[in-house]
Amino acid sequence: MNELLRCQGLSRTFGAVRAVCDVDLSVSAGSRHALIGPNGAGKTTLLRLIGGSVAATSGRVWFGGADVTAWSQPRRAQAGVGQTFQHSTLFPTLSVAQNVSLALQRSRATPWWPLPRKPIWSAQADESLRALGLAEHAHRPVRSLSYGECRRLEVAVAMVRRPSLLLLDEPAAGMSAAESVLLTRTLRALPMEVTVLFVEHDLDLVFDLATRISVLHLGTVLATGTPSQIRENPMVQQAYLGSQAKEQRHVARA
Amino acid sequence: MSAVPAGLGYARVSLRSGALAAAIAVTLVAAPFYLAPYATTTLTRMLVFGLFAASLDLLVGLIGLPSLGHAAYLGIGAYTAGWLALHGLTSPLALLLAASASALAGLGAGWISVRSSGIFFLILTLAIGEIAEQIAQSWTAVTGGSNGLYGIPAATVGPLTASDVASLYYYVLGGFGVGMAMLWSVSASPLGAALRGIRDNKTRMRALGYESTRYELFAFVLAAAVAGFAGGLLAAQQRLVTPSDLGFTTSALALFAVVIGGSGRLWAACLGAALIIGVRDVAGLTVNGHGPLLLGLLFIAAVYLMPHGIAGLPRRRK
Amino acid sequence: MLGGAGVAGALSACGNSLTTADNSGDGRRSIKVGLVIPQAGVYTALGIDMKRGWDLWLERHGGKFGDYTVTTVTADEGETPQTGVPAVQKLLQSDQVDVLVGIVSSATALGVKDMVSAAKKLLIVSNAGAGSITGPGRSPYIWRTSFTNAQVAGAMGRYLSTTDIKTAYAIAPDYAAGAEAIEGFTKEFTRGGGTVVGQDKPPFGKTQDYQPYLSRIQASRAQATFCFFGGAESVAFVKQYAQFGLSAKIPIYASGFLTEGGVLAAQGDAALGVKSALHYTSELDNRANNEFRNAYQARYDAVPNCYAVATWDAAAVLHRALKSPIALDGDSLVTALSSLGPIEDSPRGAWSFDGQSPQQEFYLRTVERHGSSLVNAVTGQLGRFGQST
Amino acid sequence: MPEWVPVAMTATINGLAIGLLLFVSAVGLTLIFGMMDVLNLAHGGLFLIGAYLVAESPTWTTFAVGLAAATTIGAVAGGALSLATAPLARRPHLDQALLTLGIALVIAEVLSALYGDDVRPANPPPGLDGAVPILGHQYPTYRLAVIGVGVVLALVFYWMVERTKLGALFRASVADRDMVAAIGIDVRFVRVGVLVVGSALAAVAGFLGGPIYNARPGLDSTILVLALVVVVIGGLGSVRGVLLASLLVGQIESTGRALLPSLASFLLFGALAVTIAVKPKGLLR
Repeated sequence: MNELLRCQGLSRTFGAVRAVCDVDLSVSAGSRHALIGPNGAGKTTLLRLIGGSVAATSGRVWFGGADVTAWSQPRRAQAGVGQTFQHSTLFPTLSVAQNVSLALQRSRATPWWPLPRKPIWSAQADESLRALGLAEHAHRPVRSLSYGECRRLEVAVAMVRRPSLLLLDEPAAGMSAAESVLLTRTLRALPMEVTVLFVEHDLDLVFDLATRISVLHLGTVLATGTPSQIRENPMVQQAYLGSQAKEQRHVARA
Repeated sequence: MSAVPAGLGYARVSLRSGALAAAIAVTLVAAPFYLAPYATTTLTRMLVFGLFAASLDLLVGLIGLPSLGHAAYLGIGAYTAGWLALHGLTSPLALLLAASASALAGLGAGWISVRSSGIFFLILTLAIGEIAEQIAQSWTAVTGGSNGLYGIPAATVGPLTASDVASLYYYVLGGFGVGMAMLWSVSASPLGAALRGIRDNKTRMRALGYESTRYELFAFVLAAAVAGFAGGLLAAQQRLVTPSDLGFTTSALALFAVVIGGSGRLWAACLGAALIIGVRDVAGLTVNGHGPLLLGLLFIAAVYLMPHGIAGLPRRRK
Repeated sequence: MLGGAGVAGALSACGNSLTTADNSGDGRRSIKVGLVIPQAGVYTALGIDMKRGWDLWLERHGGKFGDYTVTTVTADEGETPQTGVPAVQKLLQSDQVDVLVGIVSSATALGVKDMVSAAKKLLIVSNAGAGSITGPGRSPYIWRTSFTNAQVAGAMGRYLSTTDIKTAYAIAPDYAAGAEAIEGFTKEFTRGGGTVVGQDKPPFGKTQDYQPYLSRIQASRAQATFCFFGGAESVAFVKQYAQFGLSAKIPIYASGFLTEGGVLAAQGDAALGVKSALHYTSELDNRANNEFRNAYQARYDAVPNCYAVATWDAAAVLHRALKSPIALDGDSLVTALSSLGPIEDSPRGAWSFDGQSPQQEFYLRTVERHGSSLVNAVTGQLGRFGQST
Repeated sequence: MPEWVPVAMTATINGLAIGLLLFVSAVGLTLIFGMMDVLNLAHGGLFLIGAYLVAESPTWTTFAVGLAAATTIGAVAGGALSLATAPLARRPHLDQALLTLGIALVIAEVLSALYGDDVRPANPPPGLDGAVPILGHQYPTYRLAVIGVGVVLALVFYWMVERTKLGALFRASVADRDMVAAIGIDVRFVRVGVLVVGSALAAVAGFLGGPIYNARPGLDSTILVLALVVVVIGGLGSVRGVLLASLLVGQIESTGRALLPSLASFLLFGALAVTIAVKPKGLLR
């Protein structure tokens, strides 16, 4: 099994708070790897440590065989780490297509070109929009989209450059059931070259999509395994899937 | 490459704004034919200062970095062009060298300053500007110290000399056109789009792989280069360069020209600059030293009456 | 502003003027003078003095230079050439004046050189002191009725070297005029056998507190301090010099601007005993000055100073140049000025043009209390100095 | 004893006096910025008002009356400023800067109309107008008094901001204004209070600085730039930072100039550039 991402002893403290503490994590290429855990378990921080928007206090991150601990976020992005954020960060005044194009533009040899030129577009961009049901909305300014549409566009933008690792932070949060299904279908349809590491509270979606699951609790990894292993792990059940789980599902579905 | 979808196009130039631009261009080109000499001279000064303010708007409007030391690059360009002219180079090549010198200085200063933001950027650029002014004061051998470079020969284009009011106006107008075209190009380019993205949401742009600091630095250098270009025009227009050209007052007036104009619109920055020069050099000269009071009242009125600058006025009327 | 001179005016060189001709058709002649003085910024006080000198001369002479009725157009020079150059430009191009008078900032005076030359108009500088304004490379159209920075400082240097004082500390603001003053002083002082044991150039316009320099002066064990300051800096320097107890130990010998004009009252008793060299003081006892001082005091309730005198004299030399009707272009006026000879009736005493700048007597002045006010009493004559000495 | 020792010694003491005066001038600016993101460019104008209120030869009575007047005028001006800037709360910083710069230009013009364009000298009150010897160099008593007053004011402020309920409210507002508003505290009250206190302090600083600097046109912008430098070096909204930065700038302007006179013009802004290049959010942030 080919390892794409590996975290070793990864920690991050904010003042006195230890958000992520000595995490070891291995993500194999082509997997659909879910990070679950109660609120405040450090899932988002771990994603950011991997994406590079937050620097590690200690520990190392390897990506595709290279030690990327010291790499900046843009450098990791260029190396093939795509990501979405918990809160939408799309550009509200730009159209759907322009938001996508801005992501595509970075793949050009001269993204900094200081003279006007034809905007970039690609078949992949069409495909991403179509897959997420956004093709007919391409011309609409983002501020006119519904919340769910924005969430889908987030994923579309992250996918458009075919990253080798896609980091998704609660991609289905706030989506309707139908949208959530569409998202699951899209993610499942991704080729195996795209590895997905995602944080999600909707456990139905997690067990539906994930090939592997890590459970975080208080900043540490409690367990990692296949969905069935996790389902049966007594420690996990106690810490997370027990009474809390129903509550969590409720919240996620609300 | 597949077909570009609707909604990806550039902002198309509407017929109305196209006609307006053409009308303005004609008005500007014809100016010496209907303006008195001093009015033409003032308009010449407005063009130089307008281009300078517009170059600052590249920083303020496009990447949200308010510089209070932008006059340093105007001044470096002006000193470069002035020095070259005094040593025999009066052709437009001097403008390019002026822009290059400012770009080089901008590279150094930008490298230090784009890592900060907000008021820290404001005051850091102020400090760098003050240091530049101090160097201009002290490096007498090159800059002429506090008396500056004077007796600068008129600019030449081939056999033509920009020495009288009208020919100087056309020389500056030509440079203004070139400079504004450069700024507009940057604004409408992929770089411009990336810079606006960085201004609005740095985290997202970094996640997309844009090294935000490098882009900001690039914009800083470009803004410095255009300011240096404007400085070259300033040297040709004033035939004199002194430390006050790169001093705090010049920087502050340009910044407030951008604010009064309405940041993010290049043409609005030019209008803001024209308004300030008009108040200072036309009205201010004849009110027995109450020019600063006029400027103060202008600033106060602008804040309350034009919340989105001059650029916001047409919007409000609708 | 619109319309104005129209196409012809704009497209021709800016020397265009319709008033240069001898407008004698109806027997009435007139001359339009552009007065360029600072009305805003740190030099405003000087601007007021200069305007008073100008206005007073005209008032006392029926508003006429010879047969020419004078119209004065004032423009604000501001603090820097950024405002000064447009002011001159406006007077030349928009007001189409025949003659320019004034200018405090040397940078402005130097900066308008080409403009004035191209317009072939006479400019009489009535303050700015940079040597190069009337030195080598000068414009034939730019004359001066005030002083040069080195001239004033040199007068003090030469005098000091004739006294018992053999060591001095020189201090002046870090800008061109300050450098010229220190250079002028050092040249004359060392030529007479003195030694400048140390010098400082505090940042110009950015120094409020002179304590660091005062300590250095004291530590240098110099016998005297030479300084060149004006305006607010002269007040701060003199007051702090006294506050830090230096005035009792190391006497000040200065370029006269230190205690000239409004700053002297502001310095108060701290200035007592300060010695300075200048080409004028209100205390000069000659007929011209007595008349001038009385008229000035009556009119403005203030003591006149060298800034007012220089602009008064600018009017006086124009009056002499226009004694007999001539054309008002720069060349004719320059020819007339060249043959003026000594100006005998100036409040500063007799002076003449050495080249295009005054050769004049310098006075040693000591600050004394006369009644309720402080004055620069005349305590010596330092001889005549010209542009180049 | 080598000659530079007393030079450096007196310069150091003097730097302390200048630094503490600067602290009183700048602390209001940092409070105002930290509290409500208003870049108050009229701050220098308030300082100048204070400086003009010192009589040329004050008695202790006129000195006290002047000080009270400076405090009152500063406080009233602060209230007026809070009214003037209130409509701009949601607008960009630069709009507030433009407005307060306009106000600063108007204040300067009014002062020049009232007091003329000459320097207006101011002297210390009786008893403080002498000098005391320090290592063979005379040092003005008044400046020593300024050190004392500065220390007291610094301590009072430190106590107010770090130890009182009002201070806690202020610090919370600096950290997260919306949160403070959300928990039901009327931010407007804090806002007006900070502007009133900050502006009154500026006028008081001008009053205290009057006998050192003398009132004159242009002093407002000189002090404003110095105060901005101090505020930025210190890190916005931090009283401790401003104190540290004031003392540092005082030493740069005094000891720095005494020991490196040929670099005097570059010292202040060089130090600022280095500080921000190394610590982009100020010394204590």
